[in-house]
Amino acid sequence: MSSPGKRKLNFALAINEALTQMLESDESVMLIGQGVKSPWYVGNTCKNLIERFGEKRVIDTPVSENVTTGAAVGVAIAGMKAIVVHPRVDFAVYAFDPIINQAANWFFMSGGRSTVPVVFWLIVNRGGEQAAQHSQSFHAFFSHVPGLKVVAPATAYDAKGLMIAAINDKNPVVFLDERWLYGVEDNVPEEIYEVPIGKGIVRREGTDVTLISFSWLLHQSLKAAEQLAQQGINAEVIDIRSLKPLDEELIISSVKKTGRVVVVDGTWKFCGYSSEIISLIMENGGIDFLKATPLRVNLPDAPAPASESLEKVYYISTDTIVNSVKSLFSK
Amino acid sequence: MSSPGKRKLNFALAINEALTQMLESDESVMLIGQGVKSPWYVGNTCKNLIERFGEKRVIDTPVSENVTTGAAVGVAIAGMKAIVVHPRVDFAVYAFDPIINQAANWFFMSGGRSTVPVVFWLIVNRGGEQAAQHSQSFHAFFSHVPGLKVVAPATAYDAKGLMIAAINDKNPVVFLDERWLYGVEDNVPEEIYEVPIGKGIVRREGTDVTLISFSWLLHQSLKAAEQLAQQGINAEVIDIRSLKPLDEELIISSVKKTGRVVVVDGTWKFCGYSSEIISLIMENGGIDFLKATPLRVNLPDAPAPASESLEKVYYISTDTIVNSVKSLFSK
Amino acid sequence: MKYSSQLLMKLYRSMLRIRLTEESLVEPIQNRTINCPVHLYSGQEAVAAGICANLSKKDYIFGNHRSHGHYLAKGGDLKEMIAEIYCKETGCTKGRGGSMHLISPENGVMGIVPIVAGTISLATGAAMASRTRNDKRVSVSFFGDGATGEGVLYEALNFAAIYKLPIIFVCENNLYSTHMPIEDIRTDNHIAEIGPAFGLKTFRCEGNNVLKVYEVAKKSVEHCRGGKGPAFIEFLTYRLRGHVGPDDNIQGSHTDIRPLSEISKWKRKDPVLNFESYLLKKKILSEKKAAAIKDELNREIKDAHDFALKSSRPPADELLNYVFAR
Amino acid sequence: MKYSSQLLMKLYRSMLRIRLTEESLVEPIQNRTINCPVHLYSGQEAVAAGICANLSKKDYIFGNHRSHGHYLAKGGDLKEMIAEIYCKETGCTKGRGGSMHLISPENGVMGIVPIVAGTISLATGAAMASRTRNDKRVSVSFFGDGATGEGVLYEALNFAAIYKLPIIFVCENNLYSTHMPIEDIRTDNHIAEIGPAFGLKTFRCEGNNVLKVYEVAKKSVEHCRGGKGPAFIEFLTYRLRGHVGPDDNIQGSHTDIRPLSEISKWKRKDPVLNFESYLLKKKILSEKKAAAIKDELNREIKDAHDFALKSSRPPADELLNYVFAR
Ligand SMILES: Cc1ncc(C[n+]2csc(CCOP(=O)(O)OP(=O)(O)O)c2C)c(N)n1
Ligand SMILES: Cc1ncc(C[n+]2csc(CCOP(=O)(O)OP(=O)(O)O)c2C)c(N)n1
Ligand SMILES: [Mg+2]
Ligand SMILES: [Mg+2]
Repeated sequence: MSSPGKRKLNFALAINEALTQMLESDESVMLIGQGVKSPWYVGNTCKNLIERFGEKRVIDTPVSENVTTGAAVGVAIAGMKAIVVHPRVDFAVYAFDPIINQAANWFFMSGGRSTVPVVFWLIVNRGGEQAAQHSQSFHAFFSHVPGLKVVAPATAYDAKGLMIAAINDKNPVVFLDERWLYGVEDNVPEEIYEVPIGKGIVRREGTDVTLISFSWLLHQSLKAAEQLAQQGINAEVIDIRSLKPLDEELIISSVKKTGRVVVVDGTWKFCGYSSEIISLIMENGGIDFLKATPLRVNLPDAPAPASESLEKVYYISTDTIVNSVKSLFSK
Repeated sequence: MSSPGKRKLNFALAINEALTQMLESDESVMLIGQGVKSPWYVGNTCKNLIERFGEKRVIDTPVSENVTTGAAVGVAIAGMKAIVVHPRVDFAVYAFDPIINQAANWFFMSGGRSTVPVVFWLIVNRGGEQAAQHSQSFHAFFSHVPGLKVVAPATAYDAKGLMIAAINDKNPVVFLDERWLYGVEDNVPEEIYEVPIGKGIVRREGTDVTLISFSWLLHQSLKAAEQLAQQGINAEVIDIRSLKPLDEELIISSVKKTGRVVVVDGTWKFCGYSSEIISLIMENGGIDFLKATPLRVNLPDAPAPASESLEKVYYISTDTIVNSVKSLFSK
Repeated sequence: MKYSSQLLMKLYRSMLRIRLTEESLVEPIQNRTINCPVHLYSGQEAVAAGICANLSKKDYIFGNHRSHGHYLAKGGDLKEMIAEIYCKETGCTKGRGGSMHLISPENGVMGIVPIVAGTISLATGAAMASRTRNDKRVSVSFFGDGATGEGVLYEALNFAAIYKLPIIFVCENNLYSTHMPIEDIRTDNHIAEIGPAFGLKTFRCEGNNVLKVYEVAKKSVEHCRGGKGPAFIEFLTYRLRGHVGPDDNIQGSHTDIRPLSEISKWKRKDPVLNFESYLLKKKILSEKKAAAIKDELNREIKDAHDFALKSSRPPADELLNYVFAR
Repeated sequence: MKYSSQLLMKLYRSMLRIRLTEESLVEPIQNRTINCPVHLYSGQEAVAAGICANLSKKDYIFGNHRSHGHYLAKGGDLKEMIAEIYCKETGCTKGRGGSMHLISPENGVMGIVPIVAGTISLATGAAMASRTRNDKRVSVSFFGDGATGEGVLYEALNFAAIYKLPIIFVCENNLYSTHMPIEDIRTDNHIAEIGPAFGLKTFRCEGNNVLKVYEVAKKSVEHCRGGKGPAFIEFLTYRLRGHVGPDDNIQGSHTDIRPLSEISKWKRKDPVLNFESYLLKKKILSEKKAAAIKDELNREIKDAHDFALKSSRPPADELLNYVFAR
């Protein structure tokens, strides 16, 4: 056994551990979704759960995203804690009624009399020539809708801690991860712990520019920061990780310090998540403390293509981030 | 008969005229949706259509938003032009698969070989104590998704012209209107005409601040501008009307001129439509030409309440707009 | 089946209370004291009363836009409902919801909201929680014929059947979905046929006869409670009022939908009046007793209106109170 | 029914061409020359061939993630399909879609995309357009047993029935939906029961016997073309390969799903081999002729691979070409 705090675990197994420990320690927890008993469908995030906790608490489902999701909401309304997983967020589009119309509004519509402790765990795919209907991400929309919390971990530590926090939260939480993250490995404590929803984190301190990112692109942003350091630009890198509620203070104070900001957001640009960050900075006096135009790095305004030659230019590379930052210093 | 250009018509009847003339002049046009034959369900926008064009071209439907919308998309794929109406945009949440996964991606996914000339006509309700599930607006989300065009007229003239442009467009167009607009009356030419998608319009010229708005709140913004004028503030008011593609130039050049901007957006703030406008201005050199913090006026980050006492503070009033603008001049 | 007069009187009272409540709303709607959209349950009382008489407080129900009857029959507080219809802070959803949003978790009224078919999956989930906890609760999902247009219903039927969930799907077929007569939205009027196609215990039943409703409900509840899986019931009934508000949607009027002859025919099948006659004939009820009960109920209802009228609307500064639970 | 040998040979060729094409993909998938997800149709050829033999070029079909067979049987260009599977610019969706996104509007292949059940409503709409134009086209919606979990299917069945749309809903029940055997996703394996519940002309048919498929397809097409409304057909079949790629999903392997005995049983029902034997026995086909046809098809297929391999991928600067049509 590794000593506490020193054990390495990958992202997928960190989720698996969060689920295992929560199912183990709290008998009101249930997991529902397509593929939870499949040998390949949700990576190894659900390994051994059905064997261990039985078919009444861990439920693989037909291809019925709408009722599956609504049932998870109903499980929560009935006093249990539900996690519902969709192996691709695109499939959850069928289930936007229970997510948007029902769960998000529920506590408010009931005058505060009924809570919905449900986790909508939606997995984002990118690449693999899977094309437009298997590569979308709706972070901005989920964040837009009042009543939903939204988290997007980038590390194995946060994957476990945010999943546990999401399960324990009384509100519906959208947990967005990406398959590209499943191999990311870092220190993950063996015990149950929460990463607080609503708190971002500075992943790298710097003085010249703030890179704001989340999920897979955090790692690209960190790499970009290393490259930039070699070119004399000392970048601070923030991992938002809680998309809503957002840790506004962390962002504002960093950008106040550096005076420059690039938001690195792996989703579409127009009305996207990064535009909220820019607007927030401006509303908080950006006009006084910004030394350069605040920039957004996003996907192009297009559906995801299949062919690798197009995927290569569609997805965001470290180079794009580096060049974007450098453009702030060139004039 | 009134002389051309001088005839007054209200917003609802302007839509009715657009539909009538397009059904009349182009036999490939079809209208599908809940309530098109109801005496009350979609206001009088669909008056006499079924009587005039028959049950094969104007189709009232069961409460089946998903297949109704998908069928409209299929009608378009099969070479006709479809309009599908949902009397409340909230109901269309059941139909996000055909709108988001299918129609928006279709032309791209088909390598440009198949077009989807469909209009998603989604009516926004506000007020009337109808509460959270009957008062949502998803302008930002529709605008976020690549492949969709989005329009939101504020005048009867634009309602007719944009509906016609939307019907003639080869791409899926989301046409968002609001019941509060249905009584708005202005000059509407009797002939068929298009308001180009992608073009905004200056509704009031001014020098001190730019108010950017669309749909119902355009009228509140214009009222606010009048009040501001009496207090010595000369506001320019822009009607975006085409939310996507957005007339970026119009916005940038106005804000460059006035140096101040308030975006008046009747939807939720966080990751909302207004944040795109702010970000766009910043990316286009706002840091150099803005004289004051750019502001957003939005709905509070909450579901819509029922009780009138809460509706009154939930929806945006002229006063809120006026105060917001004045705050830019007070320091 | 033999019924105790206690049960018969309970059913009568339950139906009558709903009817008198619904009709008490007509005037305040017409004079605009009530402004939120109200969908009256008058004419369908036998369904709510007959089903809920078979449920315990712990059992769950979920409803839709037309659910005053379900709420009341299941034990929801009358005052809180009326206050909610007036959109007052003392309402059961604190004025946040209005008539289409009722709740009373203590009494198993778990959720009533207006997206058509929106609560069907939630009810299915509640039944799934019961199965996991093995708590012997039964869930009931109330919905209309209109909701059979929504695909989620079929997903739910299949889902419930696979996992043998203790849920009863209650379809109140009142022949209309807003302005659409059932013939326009289905090829036939035999909704119940969908039950067996998914493997559910299925019934089709007169919905205006409370005893028939009661019997079929009893069988269904026993089936569910016994772990034998879900049930589907189609009740044939009629709303005596039109779709929304007191307007009758009579052909020729502004809301030109229903033939007068059809309305008249169904008035003769009025579930409350007919059951009253039956009880009078059977001497289980006397005219005097009936009048006394009505008086009592009317007083209770008037009190509820008074309570609602005296209550204040939610304070403006509490707008953001219930966005997130803490 | 009497069949001309011309028709029999057409069916044989059509099936064989699909099979040989599918199996030609195994190697390039395994050696990673092909990287997009590929769902092989091997084993289900009789359905595509038997249905499409009853359709004209003008008729419409819509498919799903497993639609190579539908595309080919309906007349889609082989080269363009193979190039698409390699994600090349010369592919039928110009490398934007890959294997799960095929189209050939000139041949009535109107849309094949991978959201389960996603094209069912589109096919319904295409049939609605035909009804409005009175153009006598028939639309076919191909989908799997897995798609019966999606509510939109039932909305579409009802919709098509109400308006009497000329559409055939073809459910290829191959007993699995990804890793889920049909018993886990329905209470029984009688999908066809849903047809009559919505008023559709309904058939349940062996899916591995191309002549039976042909007959039932013929009846259905005549029904639709005659304006009598939609039809629903459940075909019982089996995919000889596993869910995605050439992997067989045999129990005990990494993708531990299907019993070997079941796979063996269905191999004995191979629609292509069995029909070949039948033709040989009937002397409609000789061994020599069969070998010649296979040679010819294999050459065509090899050419298609060569074409695809020689083709280039879409140029990076054309990424934004097809966001909006002009
Ligand atoms: C998803 C959705 N679509 C449309 C509506 C508008 N609407 C409200 S009630 C109703 C008809 C309901 O008919 P039915 O289910 O038969 O119930 P009834 O009113 O007859 O009790 C409709 C279409 C809605 N509330 N939700
Ligand atoms: C909405 C949606 N949910 C889930 C998936 C993932 N998925 C792809 S194919 C498939 C199963 C399809 O099974 P079936 O319809 O029987 O077709 P088969 O693969 O057997 O041909 C699933 C669940 C998807 N593509 N779309
Ligand atoms: Mg009804
Ligand atoms: Mg299958």
